[in-house]
Amino acid sequence: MKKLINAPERAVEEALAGMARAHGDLLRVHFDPTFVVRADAPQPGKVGIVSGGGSGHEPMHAGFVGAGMLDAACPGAFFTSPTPDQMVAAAKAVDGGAGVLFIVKNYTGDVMNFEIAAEFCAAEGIQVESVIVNDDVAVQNSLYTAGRRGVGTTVLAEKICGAAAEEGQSLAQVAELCRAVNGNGRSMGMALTSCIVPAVGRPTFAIGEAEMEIGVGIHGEPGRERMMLQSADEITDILAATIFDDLPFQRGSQVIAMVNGMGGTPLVELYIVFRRLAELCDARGVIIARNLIGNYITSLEMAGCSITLLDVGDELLRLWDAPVRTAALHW
Amino acid sequence: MKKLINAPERAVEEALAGMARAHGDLLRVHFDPTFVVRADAPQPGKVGIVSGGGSGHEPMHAGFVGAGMLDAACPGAFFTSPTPDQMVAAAKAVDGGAGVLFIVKNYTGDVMNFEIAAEFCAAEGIQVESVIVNDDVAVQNSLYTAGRRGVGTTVLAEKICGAAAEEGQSLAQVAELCRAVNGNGRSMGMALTSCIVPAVGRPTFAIGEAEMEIGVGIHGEPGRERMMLQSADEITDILAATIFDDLPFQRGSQVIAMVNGMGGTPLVELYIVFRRLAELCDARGVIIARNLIGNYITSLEMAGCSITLLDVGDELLRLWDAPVRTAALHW
Amino acid sequence: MIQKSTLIDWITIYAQEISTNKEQLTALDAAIGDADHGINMDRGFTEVMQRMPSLREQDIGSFFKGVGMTLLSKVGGASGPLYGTLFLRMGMASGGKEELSLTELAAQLSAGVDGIRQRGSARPGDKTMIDALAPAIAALQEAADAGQETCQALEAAAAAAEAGMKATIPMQASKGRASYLGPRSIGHQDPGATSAWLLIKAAAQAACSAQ
Amino acid sequence: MIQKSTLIDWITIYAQEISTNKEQLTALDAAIGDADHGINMDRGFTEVMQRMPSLREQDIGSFFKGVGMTLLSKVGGASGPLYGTLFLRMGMASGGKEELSLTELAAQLSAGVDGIRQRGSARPGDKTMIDALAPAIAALQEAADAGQETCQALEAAAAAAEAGMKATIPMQASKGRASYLGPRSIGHQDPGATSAWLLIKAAAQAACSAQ
Ligand SMILES: Nc1ncnc2c1ncn2[C@@H]1O[C@H](COP(=O)(O)OP(=O)(O)O)[C@@H](O)[C@H]1O
Ligand SMILES: Nc1ncnc2c1ncn2[C@@H]1O[C@H](COP(=O)(O)OP(=O)(O)O)[C@@H](O)[C@H]1O
Ligand SMILES: [Mg+2]
Ligand SMILES: [Mg+2]
Ligand SMILES: [Mg+2]
Ligand SMILES: [Mg+2]
Repeated sequence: MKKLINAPERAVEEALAGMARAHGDLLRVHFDPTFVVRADAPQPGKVGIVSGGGSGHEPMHAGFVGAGMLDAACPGAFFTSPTPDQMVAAAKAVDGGAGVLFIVKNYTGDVMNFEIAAEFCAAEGIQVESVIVNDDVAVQNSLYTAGRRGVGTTVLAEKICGAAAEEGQSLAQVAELCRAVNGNGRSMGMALTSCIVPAVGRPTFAIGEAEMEIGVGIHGEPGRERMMLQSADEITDILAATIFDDLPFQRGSQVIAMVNGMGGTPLVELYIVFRRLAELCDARGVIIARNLIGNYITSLEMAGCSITLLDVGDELLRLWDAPVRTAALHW
Repeated sequence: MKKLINAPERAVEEALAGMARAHGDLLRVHFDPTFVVRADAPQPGKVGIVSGGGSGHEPMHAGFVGAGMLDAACPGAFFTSPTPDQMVAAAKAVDGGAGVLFIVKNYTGDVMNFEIAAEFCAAEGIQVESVIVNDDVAVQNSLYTAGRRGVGTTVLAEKICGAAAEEGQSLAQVAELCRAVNGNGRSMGMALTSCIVPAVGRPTFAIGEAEMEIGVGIHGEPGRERMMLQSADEITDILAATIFDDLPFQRGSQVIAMVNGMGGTPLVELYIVFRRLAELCDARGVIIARNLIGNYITSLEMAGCSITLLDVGDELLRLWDAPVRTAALHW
Repeated sequence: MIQKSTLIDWITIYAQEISTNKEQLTALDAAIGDADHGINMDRGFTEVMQRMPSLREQDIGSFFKGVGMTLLSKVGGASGPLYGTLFLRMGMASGGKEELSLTELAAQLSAGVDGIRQRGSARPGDKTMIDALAPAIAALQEAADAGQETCQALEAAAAAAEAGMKATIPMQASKGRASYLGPRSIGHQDPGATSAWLLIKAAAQAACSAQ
Repeated sequence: MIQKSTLIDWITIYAQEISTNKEQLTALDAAIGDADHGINMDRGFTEVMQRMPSLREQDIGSFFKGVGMTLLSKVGGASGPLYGTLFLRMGMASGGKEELSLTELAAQLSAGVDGIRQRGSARPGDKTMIDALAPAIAALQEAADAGQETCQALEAAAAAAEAGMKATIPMQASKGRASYLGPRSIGHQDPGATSAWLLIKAAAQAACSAQ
């Protein structure tokens, strides 16, 4: 295992200390329980937006804390959901009297821990709404699974809901918006290599030099299919086709298109994928109104990418375009 | 070789096509000869800033094209200097009558190609100044080498000079500023793994599972020393000590500190390095006035990082803080 | 009667077992999950052991609650809320006590496992810790009803847990991370069922050496 | 006299040699540079061959200039401007001609190599293409002065280039990318010196088959 770390068990904490040092104008880091909070929290009268999940997906979520996006992020150990005490402390820190929205990715651990946190918050009189993001089309959504995983749409939901909260929308409105974003967003990822969880020290999965994993999860969970490596265009075709099959984006509909790197794939490759994705959208008459290309929801040093398409109307675009000031998204 | 590409020989072109598609509001891409130019070039009366170099270092340089930074970028083949015809065409496209600054990284190929381009430009009546960035302290600067390589300081110089040009400074002033930035910036990098040049298909260098290369170049050029892998703190200590030894940053001096990922190293590790770097600066009384943490000058999928420190006064900070609107830097 | 010290031994032995089997639990999770179950559990029980000096001074109810709250705040993932809930529920059912009858222990464990089922809504056959815990509780209650000794009763429960754990191998997961694999989850032993078997086994060990 | 067709053959053979040795040149560059020399040269000469139908119609001066401009605009890196300069300078010295004497060819190659030295300011011993080219030019001029046949003269030049190329192995580089290695550059053959040897060898081959 080759990593720029000091000790697996101190890595998350030390990275957060680095973030605190680098972005003191944007955020503060609280330890024990661990959460990252907007420097100017709480914002009186504003809905507080809290997200969180295992670490190893940076910049998500701590890189999205700041004006116009998240009020707080709760980072767990690598690939492990954070705990209710973190979420409760974060909720308290950001509650400006208008309530708190938990944006939760659909993993059993995340869901249960946020659920317990919401119960604790309710007991303490903090108004909380939870929205579960489950946009990963790689997973068959059925009675026989824990349901679709929350992946790329989370990033877009956090930006859009952050903008809505910033302009004073109510908790019910922001939660409804978050559900709408989730309903209109779909993602699919793939991996060329495995990641290595620091505390484990070995690759999460074995994969041959000529193989790829289609539909991989952001924790290196096996995907839909192990296939022989194909060209960037063929890979893009597979990912996009699965997304298009799932949500019938209409001819003339507008989308935000994200081509996301898994952590170990260089930017130049993501642009090659985006180029093909744009061709595919053109062919279907789907209009890419905005795009986001880079490492936003990663899986440690995994090589690979994911595609997210979010069907948006003008209102969502307006919220997308609203100012954001975080370590990872800034406009 | 596992990459999201279609064919090694088409990768640069396809990635640029993706950029053109993604960032039509910021830039245009011209092919044959290949260069990337600000969407609103030329800017009458403004010094045009042109940089370039081999591809494989994304987002540098094309990701820095836009208002407040580069007017044009000339991307070569992977790790291969672009050619004079690209630079001449770019210079013509951005010359708004105030002349053109070439920002050149100190590699024999880059220097000679830009030199020939400058000669061609002079012959065509375009006023050109060239500044060579050579900030890599890994290389002993002596009669017996091609001199220090240009690395991280290039990014900072492009941002700062872009701001100066934007506010109407003359070619002589902007060139002088660029030389000053180069004189006050120092960098040093390291690699955990090798990159693979697409057309080659094999790692550029072999490196053991417990080894690291200290002082590596951004093309995977071997560095100062092959060492056993150490902790993030120890690695940071080595890189920073070499930089501090080279340029005596005074107690109380302000710096812009960049912790740059080589392409395959996740952000979480860069923050761990930054945390240590901040401790080292604290110990010396060097003030980190601004920081930049992420993948800015990469080496394909190489894992590793580099540190750049640039000694800045208030004037340089003012220029650093000036608005920038490019694909990779935006504030 | 089961003394508080035996329950403390139980948790102490289990913490030791988790530490010993950390790698194996993680390896099981690597096959059908995200390679952290051993690490998660060990993080939690290391903290439990650190708090043990103060926890051991409490009554049984508060002791279990303390264990539960520690797991809840230190483990994370799916297993944190589930094992946390188990101990919290056991604690609620045994407030103020300094010793437990076997019937009481069985009832409390049963309440705890009900808590897990409510929280995670897994049913037997879903390839989760429930597949080890449910048969263990059934065996324990049966043994208690039959008037068996605590040691033998818990050994029967541990045997049932082991069988339940092994029975997860041919199952296709329909809860938790492993469910994403669909049929690819078949042929692997569930990590949570494995840590659950270790839990019951540790209880038997503590009870039998207290005899 | 050396006919234009022989010079066209030279470039054609060299383009073929570069294509054949692309991997080897790149491997040499991987050892002490950035693993692109073969790729760079091949990109340039592939383009030269593509333009050959129109280039071959020109006089020798324009032919060489065309080759030089093509290399300049297609190769990039260090070798692009250097080989580009070589051919541009050769072209300047042979404007309007349709055939060359051996003495003229030697003089033009010499002017071309001077151009490389000016552009790159490398001296013999710096472990660059100069270490193959300089002795080749010296041998060629000596053979021309001695009144040798073109074929034999170029074969002598190629032998000198080969010796010069091999002599780069023990050298420590002080120009180009390899210089960053300091003493670590010792023991490796310079890629540019290797492509330079192939260039002179191709000239000999073209001349000898034209006899
Ligand atoms: N809904 C559920 N109900 C009961 N147990 C579950 C459920 N989901 C997962 N588990 C158990 O949790 C174990 C995984 O725990 P762990 O690896 O620590 O958490 P995570 O899956 O979040 O990484 C599984 O092996 C399974 O036994
Ligand atoms: N200053 C110089 N003068 C002459 N030849 C040089 C000089 N610098 C480099 N070279 C030659 O160029 C070769 C490398 O070419 P190439 O790999 O194509 O370019 P780059 O080094 O830019 O990747 C070296 O092997 C060397 O022979
Ligand atoms: Mg987990
Ligand atoms: Mg090169
Ligand atoms: Mg797990
Ligand atoms: Mg080279």
